[in-house]
Amino acid sequence: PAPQVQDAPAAAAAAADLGTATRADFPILHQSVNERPLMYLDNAATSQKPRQVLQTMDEYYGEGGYNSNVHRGVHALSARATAAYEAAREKIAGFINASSPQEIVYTRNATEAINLVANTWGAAQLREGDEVVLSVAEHHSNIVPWQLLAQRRGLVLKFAELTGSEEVDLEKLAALITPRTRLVSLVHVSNMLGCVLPTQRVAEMAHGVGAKLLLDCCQSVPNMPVDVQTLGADWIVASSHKMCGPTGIGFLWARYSLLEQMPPWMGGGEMIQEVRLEGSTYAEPPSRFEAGTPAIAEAIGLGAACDYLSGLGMERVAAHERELGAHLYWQLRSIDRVRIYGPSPEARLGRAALATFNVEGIHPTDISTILDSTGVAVRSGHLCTQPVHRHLGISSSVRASPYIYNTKAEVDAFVDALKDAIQFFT
Amino acid sequence: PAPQVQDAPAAAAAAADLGTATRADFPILHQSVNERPLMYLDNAATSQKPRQVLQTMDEYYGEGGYNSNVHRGVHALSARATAAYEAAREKIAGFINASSPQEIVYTRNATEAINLVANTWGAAQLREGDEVVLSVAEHHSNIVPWQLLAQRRGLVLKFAELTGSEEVDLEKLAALITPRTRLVSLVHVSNMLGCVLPTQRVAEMAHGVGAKLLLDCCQSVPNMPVDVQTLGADWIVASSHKMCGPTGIGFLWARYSLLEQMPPWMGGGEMIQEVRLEGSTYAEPPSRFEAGTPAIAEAIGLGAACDYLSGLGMERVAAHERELGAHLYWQLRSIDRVRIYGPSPEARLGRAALATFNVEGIHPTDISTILDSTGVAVRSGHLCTQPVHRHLGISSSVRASPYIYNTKAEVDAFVDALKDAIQFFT
Amino acid sequence: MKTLVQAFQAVPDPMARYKQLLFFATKLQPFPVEEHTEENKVKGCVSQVWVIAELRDDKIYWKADSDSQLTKGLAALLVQGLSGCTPQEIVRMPPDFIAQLGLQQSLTPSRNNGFLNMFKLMQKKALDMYMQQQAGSDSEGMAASASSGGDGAAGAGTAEQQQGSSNGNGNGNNSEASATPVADSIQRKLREELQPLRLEVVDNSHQHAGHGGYRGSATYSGETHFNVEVVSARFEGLTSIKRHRLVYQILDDELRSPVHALSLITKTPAEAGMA
Amino acid sequence: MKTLVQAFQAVPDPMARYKQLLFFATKLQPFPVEEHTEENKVKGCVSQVWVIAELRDDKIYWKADSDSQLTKGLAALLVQGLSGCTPQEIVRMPPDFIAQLGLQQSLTPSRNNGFLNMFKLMQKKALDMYMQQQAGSDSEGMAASASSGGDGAAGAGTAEQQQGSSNGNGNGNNSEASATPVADSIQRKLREELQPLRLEVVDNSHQHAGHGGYRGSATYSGETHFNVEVVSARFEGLTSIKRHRLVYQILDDELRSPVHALSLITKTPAEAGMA
Repeated sequence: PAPQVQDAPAAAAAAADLGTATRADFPILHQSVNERPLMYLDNAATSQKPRQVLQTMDEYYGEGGYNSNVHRGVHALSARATAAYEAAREKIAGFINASSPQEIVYTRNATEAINLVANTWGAAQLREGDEVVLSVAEHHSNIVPWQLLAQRRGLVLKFAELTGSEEVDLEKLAALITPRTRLVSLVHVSNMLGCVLPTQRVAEMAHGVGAKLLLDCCQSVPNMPVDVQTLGADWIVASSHKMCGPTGIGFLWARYSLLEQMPPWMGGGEMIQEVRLEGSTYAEPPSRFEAGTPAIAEAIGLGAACDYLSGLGMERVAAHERELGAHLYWQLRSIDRVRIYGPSPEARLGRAALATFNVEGIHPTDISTILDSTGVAVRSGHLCTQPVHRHLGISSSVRASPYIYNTKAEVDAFVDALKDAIQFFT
Repeated sequence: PAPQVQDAPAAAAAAADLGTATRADFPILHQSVNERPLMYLDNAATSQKPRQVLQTMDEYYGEGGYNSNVHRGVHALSARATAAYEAAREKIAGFINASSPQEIVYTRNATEAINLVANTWGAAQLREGDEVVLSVAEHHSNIVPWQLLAQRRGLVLKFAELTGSEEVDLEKLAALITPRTRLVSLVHVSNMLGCVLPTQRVAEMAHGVGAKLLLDCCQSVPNMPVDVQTLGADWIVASSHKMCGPTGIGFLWARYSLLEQMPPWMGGGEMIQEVRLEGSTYAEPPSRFEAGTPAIAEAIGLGAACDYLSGLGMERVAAHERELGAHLYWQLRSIDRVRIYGPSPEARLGRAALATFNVEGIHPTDISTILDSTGVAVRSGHLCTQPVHRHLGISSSVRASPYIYNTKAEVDAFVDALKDAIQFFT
Repeated sequence: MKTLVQAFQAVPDPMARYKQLLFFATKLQPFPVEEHTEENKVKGCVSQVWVIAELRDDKIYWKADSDSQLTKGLAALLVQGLSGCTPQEIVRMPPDFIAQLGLQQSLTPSRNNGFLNMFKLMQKKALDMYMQQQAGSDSEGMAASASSGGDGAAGAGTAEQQQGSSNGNGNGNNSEASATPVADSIQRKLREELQPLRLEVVDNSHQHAGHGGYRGSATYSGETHFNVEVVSARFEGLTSIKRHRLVYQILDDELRSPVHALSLITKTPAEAGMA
Repeated sequence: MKTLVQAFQAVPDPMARYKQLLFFATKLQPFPVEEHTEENKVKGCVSQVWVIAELRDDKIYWKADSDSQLTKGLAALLVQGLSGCTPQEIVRMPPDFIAQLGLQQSLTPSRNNGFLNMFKLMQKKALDMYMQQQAGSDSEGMAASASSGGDGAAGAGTAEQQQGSSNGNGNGNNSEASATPVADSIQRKLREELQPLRLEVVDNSHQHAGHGGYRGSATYSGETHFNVEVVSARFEGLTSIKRHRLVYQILDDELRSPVHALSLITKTPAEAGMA
């Protein structure tokens, strides 16, 4: 059954209801793991997919479907596939309030989107001695592409550190930004600390010296309203699989005028205007960046995921997560020997609905292994953020991250399971 | 119902049966287009997907499923997803007889795989004045990446032309290969001409001067047995969507020792060993080339497609296509004013089951438009091979390309529809 | 145009419509080979299409050609429908009639897009002619305005805005002729839908380098970038995103094609100190 | 080892098995902190694990440590099971017992892999010790063989192949001790399965630069590249691909881990002129 579409409901009521309301849409959640009901709390790594998204992809491939290569096709299936593929672009554009669908470039995932910026704008614009400012809290995908480019181009990478409350330190950030800074690239919502970046303020800092701002929105686009008209970023990137969409697709957004300045990266079909043996001319964005047969079913699936989330209402999703996240945080805080990383939910911009923590004296993977044997799926390890782990003096951690289909009751059950696990090792 | 697995059946019997036998596996084929039964003959662009592949992906995402991020996960779903993702790699390796699953690198499509080679091995190894030998028959995806690299590195690109029978001219090719040649990159089976490359002979030429050989196997891997142990290539690339698998995935194969020599390309999660602010170390292949959350469901789906095709038997598939392709060719040849490009089926290595042609005095898109209105899906345009079109003095063409589920009766019906279309404009 | 649309709609069977197109194609006047130029070529078509315009008595007469018979038929439809119109009429004509032709069911998007692109090229050519008319009739000398692209473009937006309504041609439409059809349309629609207390529409397309010059160049795109400030009671109780969505919804047509960027400031009267 | 496996298998409930692991962990001997080195560290584990070996009376005694209690328990299992074995026994031990432990159901692949990696590091250390034994007992002086990597590696494969069976230790296994366990195993299996008329297995691992030296270096990988030529009647009527598949199937274990590359020539007796 399709979820009820409500308009800006009272935050508390929405939060109480959303988990229960959406649960029926996610067939995968209704199973047992190790003879206990699955409790999926690894959503910051990947989300589950609602029936509606799976149906949309089945309708593409299956009975009465229209699987076919897109663009240039002159037959009916190709026409339908092209229309659906481009309609999905429009849905994504609408979801983040882009000015035009042509500002959405499909990529495999957010990682590829960052690499795309590094290898097009970055490779074309950045020169020896130019500075790129990041933070120690970045995901590896927002560090390694710049390290690779820095090696090629002789760039200087600078890393903003954390405040005492374990958010990105804006004062330190401001001090790192100089007239040589060409790019500031930061995580909007940290997948490890849960801290939220005041994007407009950072945009002012970056733009003040003529630098551009890229935001890694992997943990914000799925969880809160993100409006690129007010965000302040020049580029944002996000991944489908974390926002109810299929694997194998993600996107880059930039203002069209900026996309136009970016040279091509990968060569092949779709991205060309004319190919001659002596040289080729390239298509306008976004095609310029989409070489080869694209991830068609996946793009269409991501469009359906945007529809699904819009149907719920992103304000409602955010309210639900705010409530669930705060509950998770305070419950964990009440356990002896548990240390949660990142700011409290009372921080000015709040924190994401995820809690990364350690239990004194117990290895994170031991915790997650025991939790798994009771049906609870959480992540443990370095969470693809080794630098911030090192910065905090740890090598790994445990992370629980609820999403739209999780309930307060599940958070309580998780906390109980964690207490049992701690007991197990004591 | 699963197809019967037969071991090396008589070629003719197999060809007669395969289309009928497999048809039931492809739900999408059983529909009407423009009130006529769909006749899908655009398989060189993309193939349809059997029930078995769709089910495999449903089992991943849906009820009782195991959608989860791969590697490093310590919970049950992640364990299942990782096992299936790596098992699929093993299936692909088996399908092309690679020495090890670790020789398979997942990419979005064949285009990305070629760009990967250009941006890793190419960028690291090729120097100003080094020569790359291609042919005029290459797909744009095997031209533009080398043009882009040539611009960056000052390479010399050379293009082998065609023989009178419109195959890649091996003598001209041999003449282009010099001690300065570092790479020969050619299409194994042309998506426009249908000609088949004698790969071992070309490998000898390339290796004789110490050059490497990359083969674009997009039109061979789905259609005939391809064995990398005897093929002679150093790299091959292929796309899932043309071989009964989902969109959004493809692969690169190379001997492990060669993959080990290739530096990373995209940076991010999965591809690292250790990330420090000062610099990072990278994982071994294939992980080194798989940055970010991969196309998990798609990889698993491609594995299922390999199972499906292996179940049919690639010898049987090839025999079916040989028969269907020859029938298509000779039927078309019998029509007045029709000019087919590429060699005849009697060429030494035969030709692929596709026919690219023009009808004198009628624009290709007019043909395909009228065919479409009778339910026939064929491609028209430049087929992402503008150079060979220009070489042949045309700007576009029509292509019909049958696959495992097409029958001889369909080819006959297509030829009749084409005759009607020609009539329509006369 | 309307009668043409109706005639075409009357044909029920797609095959018969294609026959009709072939018939239209035969009725086209011969096209001079020397006009097979890049400038006259429609972009983004699956086949090659060329269009040229001729001005007689302030009215445009069209010629078209294509290497595809069906495309030629489509071009003939436009040639027949749009010959004898004034430049203003053509510039102001909404592309709705394309949908009404019912071609979408029988034409694939690539061909359908091609059709739209033909119409757009014709509108562009009409606009160029209108500009030349304007320049001719304008005593303050915009005579050099036929220059192709480059520096002359900056500031053109505002200059033309000012002279916009100076020369109505009595062309039967209820809106007056204008050199800034997009800006006008944005103004009109927002005024109708939002009853704004304040409305400011600024065309800053000229700030956007790399988009080609204002006239004549191949990458011509005209009015593409706007700053809009609206104060309206309709915004009360709406979040910023919802206000923006509302505006985008109203301006759906304008944003679909020519406008690249719309920078929005949306306030309630209270927020603007006007309540 | 077998009794340990059986004891572990007897525990039915995964939670109880985890308890068992914690218990094993407590029984480990203290691990010297200064041995927390890169060389002793197991790669690819979700947690940190270290292993060291000590040779007493030609038998190896192990110590292990981990920052994860469960992993430490797994390490303890190996330490207990493999202490007191000769280096040869450990090198030749197939990793099947890991599957028999029944951990797969309760351990995720990452942990399971870690377990396998622990065992592999222990095999590598055992091999190193065996090499040192060989060098010591060998009068022709391979004494300098402790050198780490580099040029000394080339040709080592053949050298050791020749001296392979010179020093059997009566270790109870039915095959003789060897410095080239992989090549031997390939030989043995192909001989058993294919009854070849000709069989040639050449280790050319040393040709593959970039794989590190033969001993002691961190990227040690030992026998990794082979050329195999087989003439067998079993190939009759099989295509080349099928012959290769057959060989790959037979050598499944060898190809799964240490062997990177296997270059195959497969002929029937007729084709080899031997029929």
